[in-house]
Amino acid sequence: MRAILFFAAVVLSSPAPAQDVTGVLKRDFHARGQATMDRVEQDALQRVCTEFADQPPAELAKLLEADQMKTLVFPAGSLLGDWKRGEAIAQSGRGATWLDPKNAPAGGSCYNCHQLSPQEASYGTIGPSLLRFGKLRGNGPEIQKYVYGKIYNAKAYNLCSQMPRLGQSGTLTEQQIKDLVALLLDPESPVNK
Amino acid sequence: MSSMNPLRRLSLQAAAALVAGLALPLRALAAWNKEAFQAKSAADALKSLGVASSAESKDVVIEAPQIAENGAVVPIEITSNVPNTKSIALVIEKNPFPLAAKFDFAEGAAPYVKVNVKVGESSFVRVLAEAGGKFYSASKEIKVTIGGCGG
Amino acid sequence: MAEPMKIRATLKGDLCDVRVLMVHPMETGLRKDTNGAVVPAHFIQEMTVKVNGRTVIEGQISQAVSRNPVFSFRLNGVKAGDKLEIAWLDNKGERSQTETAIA
Amino acid sequence: MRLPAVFLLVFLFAAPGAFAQDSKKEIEKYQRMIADSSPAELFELQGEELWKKPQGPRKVSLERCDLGLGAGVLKGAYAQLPRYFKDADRVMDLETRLLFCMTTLQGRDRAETTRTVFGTADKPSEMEVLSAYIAGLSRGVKLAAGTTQPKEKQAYALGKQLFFHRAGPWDFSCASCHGEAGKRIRMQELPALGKPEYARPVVATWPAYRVSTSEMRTMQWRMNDCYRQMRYPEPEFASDATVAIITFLSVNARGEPYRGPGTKR
Repeated sequence: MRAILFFAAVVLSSPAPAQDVTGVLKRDFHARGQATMDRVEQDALQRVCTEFADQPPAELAKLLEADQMKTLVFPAGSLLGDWKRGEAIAQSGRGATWLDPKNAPAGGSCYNCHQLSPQEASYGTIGPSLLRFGKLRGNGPEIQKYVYGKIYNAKAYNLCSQMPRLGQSGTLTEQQIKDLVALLLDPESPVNK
Repeated sequence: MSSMNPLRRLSLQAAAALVAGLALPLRALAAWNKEAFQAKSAADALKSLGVASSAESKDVVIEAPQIAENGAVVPIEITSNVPNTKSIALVIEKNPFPLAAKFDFAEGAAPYVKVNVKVGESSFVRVLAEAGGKFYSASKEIKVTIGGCGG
Repeated sequence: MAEPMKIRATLKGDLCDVRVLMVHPMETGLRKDTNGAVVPAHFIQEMTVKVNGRTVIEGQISQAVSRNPVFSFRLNGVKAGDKLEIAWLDNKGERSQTETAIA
Repeated sequence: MRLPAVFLLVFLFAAPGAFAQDSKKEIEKYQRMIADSSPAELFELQGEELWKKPQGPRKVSLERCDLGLGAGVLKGAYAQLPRYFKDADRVMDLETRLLFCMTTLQGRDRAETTRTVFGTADKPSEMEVLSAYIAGLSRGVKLAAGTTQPKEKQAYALGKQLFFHRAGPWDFSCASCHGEAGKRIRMQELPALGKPEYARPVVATWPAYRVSTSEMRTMQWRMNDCYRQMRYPEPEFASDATVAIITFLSVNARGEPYRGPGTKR
């Protein structure tokens, strides 16, 4: 454990073996709209996933996942929002780009990577199919908490997941995430029909 | 199906119009048929084109993708094998202005056209071929999917 | 208008496949520009195909035709050297015409 | 219309597996049909006109521009880009080189020549139409981006690093979407661009007429719009970073006969 951490510390503090990519991004990219230059600064998680090509040593991953877990903020009470609003959020791929107005609500881009409602035939496959998600797992408080947490910060569960940290990055609001939880877990949601 | 086929319903309306002496006057060829092109429903567009009734026909062939990755460009290839076809009209039922194109063919041209059109949302496209004063039709559904990252 | 039009005519026996490419925005009148202003409708309405001066196809089209329109037609009873002319007229009264010899 | 509505419902709830199979075939058909009736050639014609048009304070055309095979040699020139140019002492892709020729040969201002690099309906882009024309003159020529000069090696290495570099609010790298074969975004198949077999057909068909915007688009545009959707700040047009990724992709595609400009969704 200590050895791995030491190794990680060396990797992260030593100058990049080839070229300083963050430096290149700072030199060759410019802020536009809401996409400001602070976005090219890597946090520890991004550095580790880049350095280890998304396969960090298990001990290090566990440690950093625990850090990410600390970012989770769960609202009190039921986490089940409105699945109909959730469906619209899942459909929308807008938000957070340099063309999007800063205060306009973002979408979750969910269908870009996941199958959800069977009615939507145009779905991506980067993430697993979520068809019948709640039907297979129920919709009790534990699973609600898991789904909310996974959408809020997927990296708390799988450090180098390709899924964005949609809550932690400020992309989706608490209510929007609850609506997505309902899309996945509400028995009335088309996902579970 | 208990609901009446819209074309049959249309044919009744057109027949009534004929009886009332309201049939459209013959137009000079190729003057843009404003009334038909500005019609907001397929039925109104067909009425303006003077299509009183039409028969489904296997001789009218529509070649088009069933799924379009983008509605901005949907290629549609139309062939009429009905002898003496003199015109072909293309109607995209759910577009804001459903009539998309009408071509008149004289001797020297085959009743064939391929064209790229915009299909606003998943819709049936209908083709009407005119021959010997009658109309022959075919239709095909085109699903327009959401493509790309959508951002 | 100096916008190019490109005709490709392929002769097979006395049949000829004609493909024509046009430069035109084909604005629907429903689209909004980046400032939110509606872009006025601007689209080709009429087109003709002539062989040796005789009209063989007359087309009427709407704003549903895609931007930069591409059409394919089939002619019969033609031979190498026949003159093929294609012309269009849009809703603003702009015209374009081009001709080629069938080869 | 009642009948199709009912039909549609039945259709949508049918077995998803069968649907996926059929939709793949239908989408391939769509792609074939749009390629068959693409207006891409029109851009080649416009580009040729522009290439020969005298412009800028020196009132000269680009006909003396050296794209790597000698001044004014266009046949096969696109296929060997990006490559190192001694006169500029850097690796350049086609648009970077065009920009160089516009500013040096024609004496034009950099700001003016880069004002509209990505065209819209009312503002066409010189870069896009010129690229279509020049790329078209490499049809049939095998892709052969430079790999031997030290700066070419450096560009490839930087491009590779950028490809796998994760940053931004959504933690994306190029490889987040283009790292693994057989995946899709919505219905679009994602080529695993780090591997030659996937990079080859892609690089061989850019620049491309994109039906979604009905514009001719180039690789520089592709980099720009990918980074936008990755939620990054905007990459500078013709920067070392964009040229480096294009070099990485083009070197991965070496050997493939060029067959563009293509037509894409």
